[in-house]
Amino acid sequence: MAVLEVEDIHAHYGLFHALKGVSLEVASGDVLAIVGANGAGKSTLLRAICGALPVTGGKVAMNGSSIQNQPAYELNALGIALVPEGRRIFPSLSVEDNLVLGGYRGRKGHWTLQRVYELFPELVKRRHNAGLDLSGGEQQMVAIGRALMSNPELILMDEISLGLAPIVVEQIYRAMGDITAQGATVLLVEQDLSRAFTVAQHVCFLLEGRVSLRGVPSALGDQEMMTAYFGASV
Amino acid sequence: MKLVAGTVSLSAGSIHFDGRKIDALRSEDRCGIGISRTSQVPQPFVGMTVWENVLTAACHGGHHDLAAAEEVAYSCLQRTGLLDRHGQLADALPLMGRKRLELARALACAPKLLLLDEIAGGLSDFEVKDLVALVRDINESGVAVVWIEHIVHALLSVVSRVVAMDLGNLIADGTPDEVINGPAFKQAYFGDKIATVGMA
Amino acid sequence: MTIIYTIINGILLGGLYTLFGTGLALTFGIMRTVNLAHGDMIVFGSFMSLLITRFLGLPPFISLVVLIPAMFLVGQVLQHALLNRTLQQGVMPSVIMTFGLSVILQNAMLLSFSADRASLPIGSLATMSLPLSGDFAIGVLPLINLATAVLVLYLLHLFFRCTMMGRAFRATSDDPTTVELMGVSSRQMYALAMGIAFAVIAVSAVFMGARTNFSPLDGPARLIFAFEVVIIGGMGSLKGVLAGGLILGIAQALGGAVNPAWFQLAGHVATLLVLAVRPSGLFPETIDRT
Amino acid sequence: MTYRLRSHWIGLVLLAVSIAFLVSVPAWGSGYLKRTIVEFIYLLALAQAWNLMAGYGGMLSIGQQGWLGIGAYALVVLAEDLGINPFLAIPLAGLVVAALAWPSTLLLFRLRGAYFAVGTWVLAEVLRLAVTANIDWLGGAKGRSVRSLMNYDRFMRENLTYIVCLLLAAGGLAAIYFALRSKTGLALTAIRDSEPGASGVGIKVLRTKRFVYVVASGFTGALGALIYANLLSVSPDAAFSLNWTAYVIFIVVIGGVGTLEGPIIGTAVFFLLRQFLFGFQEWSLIIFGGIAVTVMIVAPQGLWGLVKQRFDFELLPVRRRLPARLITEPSAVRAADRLDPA
Repeated sequence: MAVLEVEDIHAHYGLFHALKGVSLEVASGDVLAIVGANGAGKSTLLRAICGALPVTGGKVAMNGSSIQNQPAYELNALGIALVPEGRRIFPSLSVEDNLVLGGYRGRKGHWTLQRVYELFPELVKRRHNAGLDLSGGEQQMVAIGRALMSNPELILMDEISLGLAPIVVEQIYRAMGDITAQGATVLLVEQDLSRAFTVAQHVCFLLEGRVSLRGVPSALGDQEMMTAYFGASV
Repeated sequence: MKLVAGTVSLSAGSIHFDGRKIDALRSEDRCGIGISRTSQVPQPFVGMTVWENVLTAACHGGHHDLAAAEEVAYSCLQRTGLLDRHGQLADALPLMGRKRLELARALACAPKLLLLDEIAGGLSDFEVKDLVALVRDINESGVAVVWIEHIVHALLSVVSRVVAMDLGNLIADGTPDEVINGPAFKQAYFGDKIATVGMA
Repeated sequence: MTIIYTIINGILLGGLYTLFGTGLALTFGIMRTVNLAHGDMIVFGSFMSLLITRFLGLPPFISLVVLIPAMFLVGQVLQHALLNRTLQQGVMPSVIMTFGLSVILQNAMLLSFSADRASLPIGSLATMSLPLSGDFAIGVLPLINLATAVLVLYLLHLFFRCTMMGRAFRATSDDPTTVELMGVSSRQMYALAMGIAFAVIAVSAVFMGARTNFSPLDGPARLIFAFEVVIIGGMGSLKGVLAGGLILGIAQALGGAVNPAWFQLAGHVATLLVLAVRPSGLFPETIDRT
Repeated sequence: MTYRLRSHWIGLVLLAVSIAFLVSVPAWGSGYLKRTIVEFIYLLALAQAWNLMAGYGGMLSIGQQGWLGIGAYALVVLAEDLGINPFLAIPLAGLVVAALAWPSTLLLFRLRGAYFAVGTWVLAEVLRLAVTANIDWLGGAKGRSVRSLMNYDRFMRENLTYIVCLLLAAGGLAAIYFALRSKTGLALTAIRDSEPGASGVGIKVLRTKRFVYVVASGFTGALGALIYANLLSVSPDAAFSLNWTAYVIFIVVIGGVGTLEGPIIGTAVFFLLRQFLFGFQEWSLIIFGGIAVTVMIVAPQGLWGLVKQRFDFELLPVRRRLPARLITEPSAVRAADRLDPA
């Protein structure tokens, strides 16, 4: 059954029509990768789903009930968490405070501070450091851990490998297995196609605010993907 | 890019323009010596008309008195195809109009070097084609152009030299053909986001 | 010796200014706005305490039991009903709105209480003192005031460090958009912050009313003192507030000792000096996002 | 287009009629009428000065009463102690204030937004205290009177004050109008709309803002001198009163921030309300404060902003338009432009 249904949604940044009728469905426990060039609307899509950006048309439903244009802080309580682009760690909070704050709404579930530290053992010795002093990889771990602390049913991850050393990316993607094993559904925005394909059951290409291609990664052809990614053939 | 225009200051190294060291100049002064920039998110003066926007740039960036600035502003509007909209408030322009306005304003500053930051982002194919023709025209009139863009097909038709960047490092430099077919580019493009492309 | 006594008096005066500055630092630290009616709210608090004392027969310090929750509510309502509505439009609306409130409040108090000076009846506490040496004694009330100021700052510090809501406040101050992704409504945080600031105003109002007399026209001067405390201490920094309050108190006491007419001027000069030498104050804490 | 042409004509006709009326007043008007007009005009001029600084330059000062007071005291010093003709001393007082305002920006411009606002207030307090507390020569808290003006007979004095007021306000308003139509005006409007954008097209943002602050403060100072020449005596509490700035802010906010027409409407509304509430100063301030708060929530662009939004109507055009001499070959351009789908 579909955890998330998105039906023909539109969104604007000021005058810029960023999403022009995107529809998709994600089944429970699935990992869906959303790929596309910069400016294609991937981050916008995630922000529209989690309530950080108002939807100007269409419908978003979680577990069958419609949720569009509810504020982000209410959707967090319903079980949607976003790992935002650029990580957005709170610089004046310590690592531990950042993580604890993720559980502000007190949703119960598998994830506790203890389990997040088990998932990312690197963070333990950094727990009292300010968010400002972390490396990019550590920040990304905090951002993911912070989202997990709300025990989300649906977790949206925006560009989690961006700007990180390959070895750190490797480590973060390994954690993905543990995350889905706990039953969370994942929507993943990723520029790195090959990386996305290793974890995703489904993939969805966005081009200039519309879905240009979708399917199971292994079934898609190279040329088809190039066109879906760049638009007119290169 | 923002380093060159002076909105972000650099932490090491130096920037030279026309043989002059310009690291310490402020944004407004860099404009004065011939570097203009269009920003990724257009920043029109929303309470002014299109005409006033460009006129302001011609006065201050181009160092003209009002009468001369009017001539300059007129030709910039004409070149960017905004003449019909001269009396409209900039706030009322659609995205393509705003991008054109950014371009017109930058041109009115009489630049020797024009920096275009993702100017094609968010435009339709048709609009991009229009814009490409415009940029080519500007380049042919003797203005050096540095164009950062993710919409690669928009670029390839205009540029003479491509510099691809991956997270602050230069990964390829050459003619469009060389770069696009090189292994570094393909790998980087599917591994990452930023490609800077320029022409000289 | 006189100079030491003067400095001690300045420090004790600084206790009151620290309380004035705390509310302002709180709102600036979290919302980046300045409530221009801050001073008038302090005077308003003093008058409310006077009314409670008069009609319920409670001693002024007991009136805080009613006054603190009442002011907390007023602050919340103010933020919710007025200031939250103009968050996206830059500083102008909040400056003009709170300026308008300041004028309204000042004149409403003039109408209700006349321009005569009033003071809170605190009985013998006003004159109690601890003799320090022959001819010099420390007032008990100023001492309690200073201790209260330190206590308030310490409690706020604990609240911000150790509670879930405190974390949410700090995170809202860092990044009001991202904090919503954690299930925190930043508008609600703003309203709460204003409520807490007003609760502190209630405390400072009673101390002000007990230590000096007050009139409806005193608001602007109180705002300016509070503002100077925040400028000296570092904008929005709680740590800096104590330092700012003490420095302002000492500067005024020293200026007043030289020439009674220089009392306030010396404080202003100290502030302008800090501004000239260290524009971000002595303990800059918040990251300037502009 | 027709709207605009017509509205310009309406503006010009209104302007001509008002000038004719105002110039003729000394010949027939009563002292009361002259005093009322003087008051109307100086409030309007104060409002325009604040509007130029806050509405266009984005500098929200709530300490202009400081410069107003300094202007008034400068008049006393110039006219009484240095023996300069008091009517000549009025514009000179403005220059004195401008000369003092310039160095103050070195400190004030370190503060932004709301903190700038309170900073200007502190500065005004410092100026007030400096004048009252320390210098007996200025009369301390009691202030001083402008004796040299009492040498004129009453009728003569009223007329001279009236004429100086008219000249000063007309000169100041014309200067603001032409400044807004000049290169500087374009720069200022651009800064109002987007500071980064303005610096991107080569506008010297800091220099322009400083210039505007100094000019607006100097003008406020000259008006302060005028106001107290009219009242014949200066006292620090009145001259440095926050109410001056409060009135000015309410006028501008009610009429519309950042327009030339707004303050005119604002002053008219303010005057009417004040006549209506005459003798109830506290109530009138409460009502003005309430109106300002309401305007900020309901219609932040003010009364004139509402009119302009609906009718695209300007009485005093500061907009620059494409000059007719340049519209030569429209057909070719239009054809090219039709390709633009936007």
